[in-house]
Amino acid sequence: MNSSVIVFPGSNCDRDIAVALEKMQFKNQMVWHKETSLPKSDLIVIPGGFSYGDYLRSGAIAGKSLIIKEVIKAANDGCLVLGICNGFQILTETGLLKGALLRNKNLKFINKDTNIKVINNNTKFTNKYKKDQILKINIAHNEGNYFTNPDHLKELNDENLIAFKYCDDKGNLDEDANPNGSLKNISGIFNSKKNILGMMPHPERMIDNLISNTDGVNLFSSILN
Amino acid sequence: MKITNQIIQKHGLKIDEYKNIIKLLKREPNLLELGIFSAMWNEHCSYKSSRIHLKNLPTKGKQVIQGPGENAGVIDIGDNDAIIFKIESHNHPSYIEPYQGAATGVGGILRDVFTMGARPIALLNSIHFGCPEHFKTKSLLNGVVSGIGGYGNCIGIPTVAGETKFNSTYNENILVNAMAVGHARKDKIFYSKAKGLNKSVVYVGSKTGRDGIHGASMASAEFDENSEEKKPTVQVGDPFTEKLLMEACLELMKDNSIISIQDMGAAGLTSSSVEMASKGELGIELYLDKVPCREENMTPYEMMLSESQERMLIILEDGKEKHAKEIFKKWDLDFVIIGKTTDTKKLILKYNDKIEGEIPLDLLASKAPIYDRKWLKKKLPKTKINFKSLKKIKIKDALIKILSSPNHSNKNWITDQYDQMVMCDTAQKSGADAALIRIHGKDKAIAVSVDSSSNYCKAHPLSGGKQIVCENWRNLISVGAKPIAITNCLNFGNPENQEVMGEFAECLIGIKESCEFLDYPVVSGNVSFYNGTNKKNISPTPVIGGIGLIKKLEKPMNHKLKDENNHILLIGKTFGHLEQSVFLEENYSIIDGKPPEINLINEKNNGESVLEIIKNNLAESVHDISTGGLLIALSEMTMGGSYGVKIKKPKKLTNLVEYFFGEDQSRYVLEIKKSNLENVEKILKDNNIYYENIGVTQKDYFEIEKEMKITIKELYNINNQWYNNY
Amino acid sequence: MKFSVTVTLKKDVLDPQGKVVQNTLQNIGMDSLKSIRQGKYFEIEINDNEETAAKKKVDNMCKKLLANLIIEDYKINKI
Amino acid sequence: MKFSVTVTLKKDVLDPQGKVVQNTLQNIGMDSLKSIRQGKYFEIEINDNEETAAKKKVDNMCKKLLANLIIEDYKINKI
Ligand SMILES: Nc1ncnc2c1ncn2[C@@H]1O[C@H](COP(=O)(O)OP(=O)(O)O)[C@@H](O)[C@H]1O
Ligand SMILES: [Mg+2]
Repeated sequence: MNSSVIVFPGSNCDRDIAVALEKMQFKNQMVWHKETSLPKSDLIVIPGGFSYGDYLRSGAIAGKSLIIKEVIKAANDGCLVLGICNGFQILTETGLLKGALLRNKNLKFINKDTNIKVINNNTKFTNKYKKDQILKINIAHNEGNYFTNPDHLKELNDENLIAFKYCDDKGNLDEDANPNGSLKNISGIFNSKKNILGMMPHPERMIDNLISNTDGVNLFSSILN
Repeated sequence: MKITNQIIQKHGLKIDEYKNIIKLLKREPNLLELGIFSAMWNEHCSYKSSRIHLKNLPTKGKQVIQGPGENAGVIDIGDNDAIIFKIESHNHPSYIEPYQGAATGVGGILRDVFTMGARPIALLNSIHFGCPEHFKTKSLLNGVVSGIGGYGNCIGIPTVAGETKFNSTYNENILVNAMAVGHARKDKIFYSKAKGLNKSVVYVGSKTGRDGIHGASMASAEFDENSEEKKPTVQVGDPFTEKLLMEACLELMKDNSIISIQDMGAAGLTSSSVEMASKGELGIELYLDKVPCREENMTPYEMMLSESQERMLIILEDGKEKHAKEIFKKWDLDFVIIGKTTDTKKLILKYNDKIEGEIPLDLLASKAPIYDRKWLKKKLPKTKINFKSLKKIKIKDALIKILSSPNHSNKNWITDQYDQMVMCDTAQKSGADAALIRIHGKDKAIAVSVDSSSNYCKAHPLSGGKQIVCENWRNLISVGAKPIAITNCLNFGNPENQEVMGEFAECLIGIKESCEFLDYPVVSGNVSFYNGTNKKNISPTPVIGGIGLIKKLEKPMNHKLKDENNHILLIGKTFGHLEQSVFLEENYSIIDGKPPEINLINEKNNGESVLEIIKNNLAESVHDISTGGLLIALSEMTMGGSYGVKIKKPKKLTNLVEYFFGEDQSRYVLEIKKSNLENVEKILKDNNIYYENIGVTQKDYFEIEKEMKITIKELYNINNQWYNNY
Repeated sequence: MKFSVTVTLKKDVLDPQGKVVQNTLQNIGMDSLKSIRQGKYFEIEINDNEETAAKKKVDNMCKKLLANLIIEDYKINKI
Repeated sequence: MKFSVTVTLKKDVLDPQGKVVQNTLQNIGMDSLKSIRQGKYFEIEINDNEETAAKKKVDNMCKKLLANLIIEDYKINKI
């Protein structure tokens, strides 16, 4: 499978995701934000980091870059798009995903391993996971507090568009298990066609037991499936 | 314009020094030249008070590629891999504006490392605050921690270790030391020494503003009556631009375009241009009208002294200008040729073709003043603490008191604010004795740790200096790494005070002794004097940052207990040294007596034996014993996991407190499986190591037989309260 | 021509920062504080002498970049 | 009584954010933009009917918390 990783000035998880994709046997290419066309790809990844320093609002400025027009086109044509962390923020700023990511409720950057629960495992991105499976995945962000309006929240629920929710190690979805204040503990969502996934946790950090664990592997193998 | 005594003083120069400038220059300097002298002759750039002491440090070794004198130290870790690292202070700026001060501290040390061709792979910090009750402490702590995180997280380099301490000695002068560690190819290291005539001198990075021109800029405002008031401004960091600058430099470093490169740190354009040219025994000519400026009407004086961040100076090979410019353009950074190398051995500054300043370079470098300041020796304190007069305290109560104290509380509140995992090579995060960073794409790893102990150093600087190197060494050993070399940040008071100068001189003797004995050379460092006021100087605080190597990382070693029914071995002799201990400080507010002694022979033997045990895969967990003594070390091994310990009461020592809280040095605690015990004991006996088998691991409880029992969960909670309630 | 723009979070969007500021102010003794809302402020200078046209441009900037209309409202004033 | 407070960076202080925003606006075709400065905005309601007293309280809040006087300036307006 061919993948492309979009690199913005200030992206800093671009190498990490590239390593993960290559380890999972994707044929990956890095795409600089000033490019005006995308290489042929089955998967486009918008990586984590601080594109444009997170200035103004995280993701806002990257959302105006040249290459984003191409990403939008490809997404509308059904290409798989994965936005991780800052990538998720960028996807909401472009409108490819609805809602917004506000500052963490404790107003601090948070880096830690958190538990998330697989809510919908019947998608291109999650089919290798079991439903309700609990994964331990690292988060690292300042603005991961997902917010959306009641209509969209209803749509998310009705159409099963929630990918992951923060939970505790037993799978409880309560406020204590919510690191950043996200609405309904949401940590990742799909668009209505389920070809776009935005998530705050970093699956690319969880592919190697020496460093962490391998809970992120199945996200990539689902895509390959 | 007349240079008055007042102007001289505002530039931080002594009248004698000014007279010396006139003698060397054979004329009076103009204001621009005076500013340049003041920048190059100040303590920070010239090391005038410290140099004669620093030169005694051991700086060579089998694995040392570059010792002190460059932007950072370089060591060889085999297979064409080099590690480049350095620590630096940003104490004063952080006290004035904690967020920006700490952030720009991180930015500055990162540039020192990537200037030499390394991709930074880890950040560490050593931060010292006044006592928690002091009205400034809370906001300083908040600002510093978010500043460190703000910069490191944004640029995408993991912050993996550090130390955080509270002590009233820092009430008016906090310490913020940042350390950066980078990885480079051994055959691709870049130095600052200029070579060749007529080479382009290129300015890259951010534009120059009036940041950090400090007192000097106020002085300048007075000379020019028409100029509007120029307030001294704090430097503001821009990690986003630094990230671009780093990527652009690393990209340009891939081929052979660069002759030499130097970041603009303290004294900005002045020190970078002077250092490059004087190291190369060349001259340098700068066209200041070409310098990219952020503000209107900036004067040559301001351009030369500005400390705007995220800037570099590069000397390029002939014909590489276009290629280099394209790279910087890609990253949206300024790239301007602002000068050339010459054979004049002078710094010549032109503005619109007019010479504004002209100084022979040796006057700024080799002829800068060096002082052999008077210093006082400190006797080993003789005070005997009368233990009998102290109120009795239960072991358990003392343990709880220490674990819940600000200095010994869990630091998750801090470390959760740092991205520790970005780059995906952090095999061991904060919370262990040392962090482990895998070399990208390989199976080796380095261990990193920073340490200090100001109470020991205050009580007896020589012992304290010795101790702190050993403690750092021990922390690397504890994670199974072979210690290779250190960097050091020497935070002291006013060097014109003989007592302070004595603390400095003796700490360095101590550091030297340990480094020599342990074959643990110093490859880079930084001196920060004038911490505190002349009447109240801070306690001497040398901070040691060490790097160790693990050739093949199979399973990260740490201090968390792994299973039940394993043996607990205490390595090293326990005498029960309580003077200067955390036990006395936290329970009785006594900070008195002499620090524990170091026996370097034992230190080395114990450490090497522990390393042998780890290398042979015979230990489940390892922890060194540092402040707080045995009981604190044991409790740290249990907290956050599921296994506790059951410790036998010692027979020999009558005083339990001394046994459990004494801070005797060179000791470790090891968790050993029953099946490995014999092999471990053989290693220890063969190496003549003193050890005791003090108990076993068990589920859930932390227990000293017939003395105390507490659940490890409770211990954990006790240890995790302070920051969250602060 | 100069304009000021203020961008504030919509009423129904949780504003933890505003709450923290409010609590802190009350903690340090500012008890007469009734409420505080926080937002961003921009001062924008436009090369255009015609007010309606200029204002329209500023409005466009807000819509396109300065405000995220899902969570924020904005106000423009000539200054 | 209601006040608005704007807090902006001092003139000589580096404003990395402003630079990026300005470039972006120009890149997306807002070429009549001459300059943009950015800051923080607060809307503060005070339980006090006497303007000078109330304003003094707001001023106090700015000094104590809302503005960092080392790098920022602030302005208070009654609204
Ligand atoms: N400011 C900080 N930044 C990162 N890590 C920190 C900081 N302060 C403390 N730590 C981490 O907390 C742990 C405990 O610190 P410390 O008690 O100084 O350890 P040790 O006694 O082994 O040197 C270490 O792993 C250290 O790296
Ligand atoms: Mg330790």
